[in-house]
Amino acid sequence: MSGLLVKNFSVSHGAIAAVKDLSFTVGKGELAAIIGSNGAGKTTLLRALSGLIPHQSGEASWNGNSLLGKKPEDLVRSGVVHVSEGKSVIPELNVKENLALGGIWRKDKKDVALATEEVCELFPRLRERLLQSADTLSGGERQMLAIGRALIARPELLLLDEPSLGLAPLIIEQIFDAINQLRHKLGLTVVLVEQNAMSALKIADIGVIINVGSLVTSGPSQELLADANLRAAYLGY
Amino acid sequence: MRKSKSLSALIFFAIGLFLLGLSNFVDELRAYQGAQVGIYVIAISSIILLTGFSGQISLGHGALMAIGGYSAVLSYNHWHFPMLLAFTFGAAVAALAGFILGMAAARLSGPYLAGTTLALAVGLPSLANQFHILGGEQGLSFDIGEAPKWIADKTGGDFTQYKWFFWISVTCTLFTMWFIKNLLQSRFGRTWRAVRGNPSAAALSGINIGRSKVLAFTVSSALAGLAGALLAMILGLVAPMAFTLTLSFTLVTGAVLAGVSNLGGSIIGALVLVVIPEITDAVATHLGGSEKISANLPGLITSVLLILTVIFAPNGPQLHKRNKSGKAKTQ
Amino acid sequence: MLVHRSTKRGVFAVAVAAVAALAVSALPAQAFSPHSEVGVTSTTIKLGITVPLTGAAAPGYNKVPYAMKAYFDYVNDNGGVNGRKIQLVIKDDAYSPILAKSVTNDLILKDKVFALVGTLGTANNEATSKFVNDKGVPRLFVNTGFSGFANTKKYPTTYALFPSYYMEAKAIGGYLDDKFAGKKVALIYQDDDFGIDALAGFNQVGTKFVAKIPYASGSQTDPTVVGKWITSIVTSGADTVVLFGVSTATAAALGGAYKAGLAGKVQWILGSVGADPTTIKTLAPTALPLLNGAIAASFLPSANDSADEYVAQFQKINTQYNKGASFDNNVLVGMNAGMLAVQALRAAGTSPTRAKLMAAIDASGSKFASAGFAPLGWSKSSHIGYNGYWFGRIAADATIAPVDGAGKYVLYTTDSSTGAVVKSAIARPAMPAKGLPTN
Amino acid sequence: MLILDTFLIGLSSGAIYALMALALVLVWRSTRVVNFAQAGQAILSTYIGYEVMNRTHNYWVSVPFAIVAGAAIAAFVDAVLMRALEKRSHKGSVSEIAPVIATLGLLGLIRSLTGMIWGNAYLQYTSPASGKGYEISHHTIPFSPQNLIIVIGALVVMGVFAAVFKFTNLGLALRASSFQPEISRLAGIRVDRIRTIGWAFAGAAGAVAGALVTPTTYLSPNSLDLLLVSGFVAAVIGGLDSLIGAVLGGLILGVGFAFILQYIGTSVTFSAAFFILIIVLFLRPRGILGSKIGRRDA
Repeated sequence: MSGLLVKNFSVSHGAIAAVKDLSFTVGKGELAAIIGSNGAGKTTLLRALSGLIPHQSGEASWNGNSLLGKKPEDLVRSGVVHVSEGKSVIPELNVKENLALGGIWRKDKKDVALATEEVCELFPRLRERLLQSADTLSGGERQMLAIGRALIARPELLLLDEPSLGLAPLIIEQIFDAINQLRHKLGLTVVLVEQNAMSALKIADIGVIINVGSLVTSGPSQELLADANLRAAYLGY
Repeated sequence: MRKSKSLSALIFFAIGLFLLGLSNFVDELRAYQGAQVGIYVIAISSIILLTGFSGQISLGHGALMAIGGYSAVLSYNHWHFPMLLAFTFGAAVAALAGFILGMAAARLSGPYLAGTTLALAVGLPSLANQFHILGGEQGLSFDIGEAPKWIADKTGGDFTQYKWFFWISVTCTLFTMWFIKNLLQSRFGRTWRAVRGNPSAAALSGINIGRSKVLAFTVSSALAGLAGALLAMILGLVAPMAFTLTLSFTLVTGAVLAGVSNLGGSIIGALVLVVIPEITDAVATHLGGSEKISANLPGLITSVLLILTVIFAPNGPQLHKRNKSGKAKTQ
Repeated sequence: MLVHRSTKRGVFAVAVAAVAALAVSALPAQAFSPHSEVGVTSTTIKLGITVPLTGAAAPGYNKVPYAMKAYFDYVNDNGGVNGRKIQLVIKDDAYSPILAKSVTNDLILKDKVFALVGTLGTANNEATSKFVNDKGVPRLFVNTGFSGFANTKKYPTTYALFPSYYMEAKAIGGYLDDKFAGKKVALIYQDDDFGIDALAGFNQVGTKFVAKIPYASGSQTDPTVVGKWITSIVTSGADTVVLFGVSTATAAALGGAYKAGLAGKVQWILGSVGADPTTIKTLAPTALPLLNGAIAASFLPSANDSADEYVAQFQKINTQYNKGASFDNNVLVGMNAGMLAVQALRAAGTSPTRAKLMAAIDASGSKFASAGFAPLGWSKSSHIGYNGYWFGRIAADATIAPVDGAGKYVLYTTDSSTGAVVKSAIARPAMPAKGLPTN
Repeated sequence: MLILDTFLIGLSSGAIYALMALALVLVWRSTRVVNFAQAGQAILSTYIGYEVMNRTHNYWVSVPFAIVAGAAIAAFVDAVLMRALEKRSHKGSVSEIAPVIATLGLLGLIRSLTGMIWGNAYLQYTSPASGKGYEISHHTIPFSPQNLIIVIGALVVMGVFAAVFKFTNLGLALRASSFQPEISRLAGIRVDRIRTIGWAFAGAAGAVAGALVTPTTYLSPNSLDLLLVSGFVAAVIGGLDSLIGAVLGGLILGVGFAFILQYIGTSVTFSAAFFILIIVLFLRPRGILGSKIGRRDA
């Protein structure tokens, strides 16, 4: 099948099961929001999907190819790109170098240049700061840089871990706008892990709500937003 | 508690009597090697105390042994301290040096501490060339003389100096082990274990981590100093060449082979260090190997053992066992 | 409670391990053979030697024991000593007193040698003295010139062969007065009893130095240290430098001097310890231009003087029994000590004991044949061997010949106290036929 | 004049220390391990250079061999020993010091192995460059073509490293992996491989140091031991993280040693290394150019 399939997926942290028997699917070109409180296992899920940590049992595949047992650097080459939690940039390098990292493994240097240009169009602020050290960027700019770097790899499936973390509401809105734009423009499939349920579900096609590692419910995001019980229990408003 | 303390004291006493009695049945070379083993046991214990219980590393314990050795010899030769006092003085001066070093060490993490103590191991012994009283490269001679007549007469037979070395070494070793054992059961020992297990939790519960580390370094240095004084005794001299970088490395090797968290293992470590050259020497002689092979075989074997241990049993054989029971639960 | 249990187990573990440790140690090292003298059987006599085979001092000296062994093999092939073959156990001490102590333990307690012969190094021999004395092991012809070893009270079993460094310094001082009066002389010396002995000798004859440069044994391999020697020489304005160190120090100093452009500007006078030209040549090929013309003190004939009957015979033995070794002063020293040892063993009679061996040297040692030019002084009251030096000039091809011309040996003899330095002609016993002692 | 001479003596030893420090820093950056076997690896590569010279009778031919050997040895050490260590001993009371002990073991292993193969005797590995100091207006300075080669060699290595790090993708990957291994992996960099390449660079730098310094002394299984200490002190002075700092640290230490030796005495030199280290660690715990990552316990 095409798209992302996660089935009976479990990940453990030592003796503690962080993700338990989780199943959901994300169709190609869809944006899925994974919602849950702090410690719900969202980050662990993404880290296991991108190969950073081993999983315990279950399946996970992208377009019919298993994601499991592979290293993150290999998954990047097959179009699965993970932007990890907390402004995933390298502060010791400048903006240009951070962007260059995204395409460092790619043979098609022309397309890398093109992709870099596109990222600069999308986030003009990065273009202004190309030679500045990433250390000097604001939180929002760093998030843009992290997403920009991921885009240069020309991903098909983008795994975003809490892009809104620690950002001002105005900036969050900008970032989410950009994500929404991107997936329509590039036909990206996006898995967006968020605590900020409202903003995420607003742009998402489907929502997956998890609590202490287990699935609570999943479904079209509009439906989830409309469910008063869920809103009270998990969506926090 | 009180009961177990007196029991363990009794056990130590019994072992002591046994070992001293044993010395009547071995030849001089074995007595000398036995004395060597004792010294290694003390020195390795000092590393275990530091690394296994307090989590600090030292590649410079050879230098602390040198401090103990030189202090003991100077006090004995120049100020005519009695032997026991000279050894105590050696340990005390080394403890003082260890205290100062420990203050620096408590602020440094693994590799920095390793490198700093390494520089000490290389630098300190060569200072002997700077000060005339230290006798330069050829060192100072140290002759504690023969066993007192009342001891020699009681045991009968030929009471050689090497046998006397063995007696002193065994007594000091057992005393040291007994001291460490009690220390580890005391408040200090519990503190170290707490800090080792979980530094942040220990800090939260009000333990002064810095002070605990400095104390560990001080006690460890005192033991190293005693070992240095004993080494000077059996060598009959102190000289910079006695406290080479190789000695420091050897002690760390012994401690790792022993399993750094296991005090009893220091005896195994010490035995390995004394026995390996014996075995390789015999093997090399037997095979008629060249000078090149026989001179380097012990080093090769201990290095390989060290690497294998740190990869496959980094916490020593003892801790492994304890882990097993833990594992059984999860399986 | 948990603590309680684990400590109990700890005590037990300690107990078991301690017993095991000593049980292993308790295995006898070697069976005793109490009926004959240690190290002597009906067919063999076992001797031991400690020398630096590795480390900073090894180059050159590492040839000594193998040369000695070659000579013993030659004697063994020609009937041995009273029917007994000589075995030589060679131990490396890396020129470290500590290692010397431990390998000497092994030689005496494990290998159970009859006597030590040619053990090398001042500090090394000092470190082992106490034990060697306690065990009454004869220590023949130590390879050091430390004057202290002549003290028969302190070192009753030790026999010196080389003239002491004290004597050597006096002889060099006398030679300087004789041939280099008015020159500005600097001194480089090893900062231990070896050098201090020499300083005392120079003081005794009143030699004045414009610079005295001590170095710690071992530090000579550090180019920065050598750089400092050279700057000290240059700043002192010396035109003559006396070098009292081991071969590696000589090589380092000459190499450093070459680097500093001192070739032809300074006259080098090398003490006997570090004066073997072939060793220096291999150690510091670049030093060759400086070696050419250097003056060296020696008490044995020049190793390249094939006209000398001893040298010629030793060269023959070297070719036959010491495969691959180039014949140099170290080989000469080793074989010469070997020849003296054979004479001592012969003199000790058909059932030798340690006491008989020493008594024999006291009684007849002064008449033993050896390659040395100066007479041997062994007697009941003195364990001093040779007492004089001749001076040779090193040529471009690293050979050495007397300063006055080939074969013209002039000896500067002196004593261990305040006696004057005396010039004399050489005198020594003729070599026994084929170099096989018949005493 | 004496001051200038002393400075020159220090300059060439400083260049060697700098190379060694550079090697230690490269490994530290890529693996967070102080490689106490660095001097041992350099000895092994120098022996290989020595063998090549014995066969070709050409020092210049032997140096590249030594460098390649040094890089290969280092890569092997990382790929085999350090990987195994990482897999197996990440827990327990020794996890922090396990790499220190493993590299010490490796140092001992290499020393014994070289001793077995080549013996413990001193060998000559000679360079054709003259050891005779240059003459400037009738004063021979203690700086010879041999020293010049050392300084130039060190400069070339530093230049090559700087160019690689600054201007190539490999350099970018090396820097990224050493700063943030996880983010680098997510960007598609094969961090394990890059790390091994980092070790290889370090091995090459150590090999250059060995091949350049040995002609001025002798070659024996532990003739570079002291370089380990000097290299470490230099690296810490520079701030264990900084390549430029390593170079500066090496030069400061080399010149410092020369002055201490000239004006104080031979035997205090290495004690001085210890005191310099202590002072630096207390006054500037991050070294003169270290990054923000501290060296103290949390």
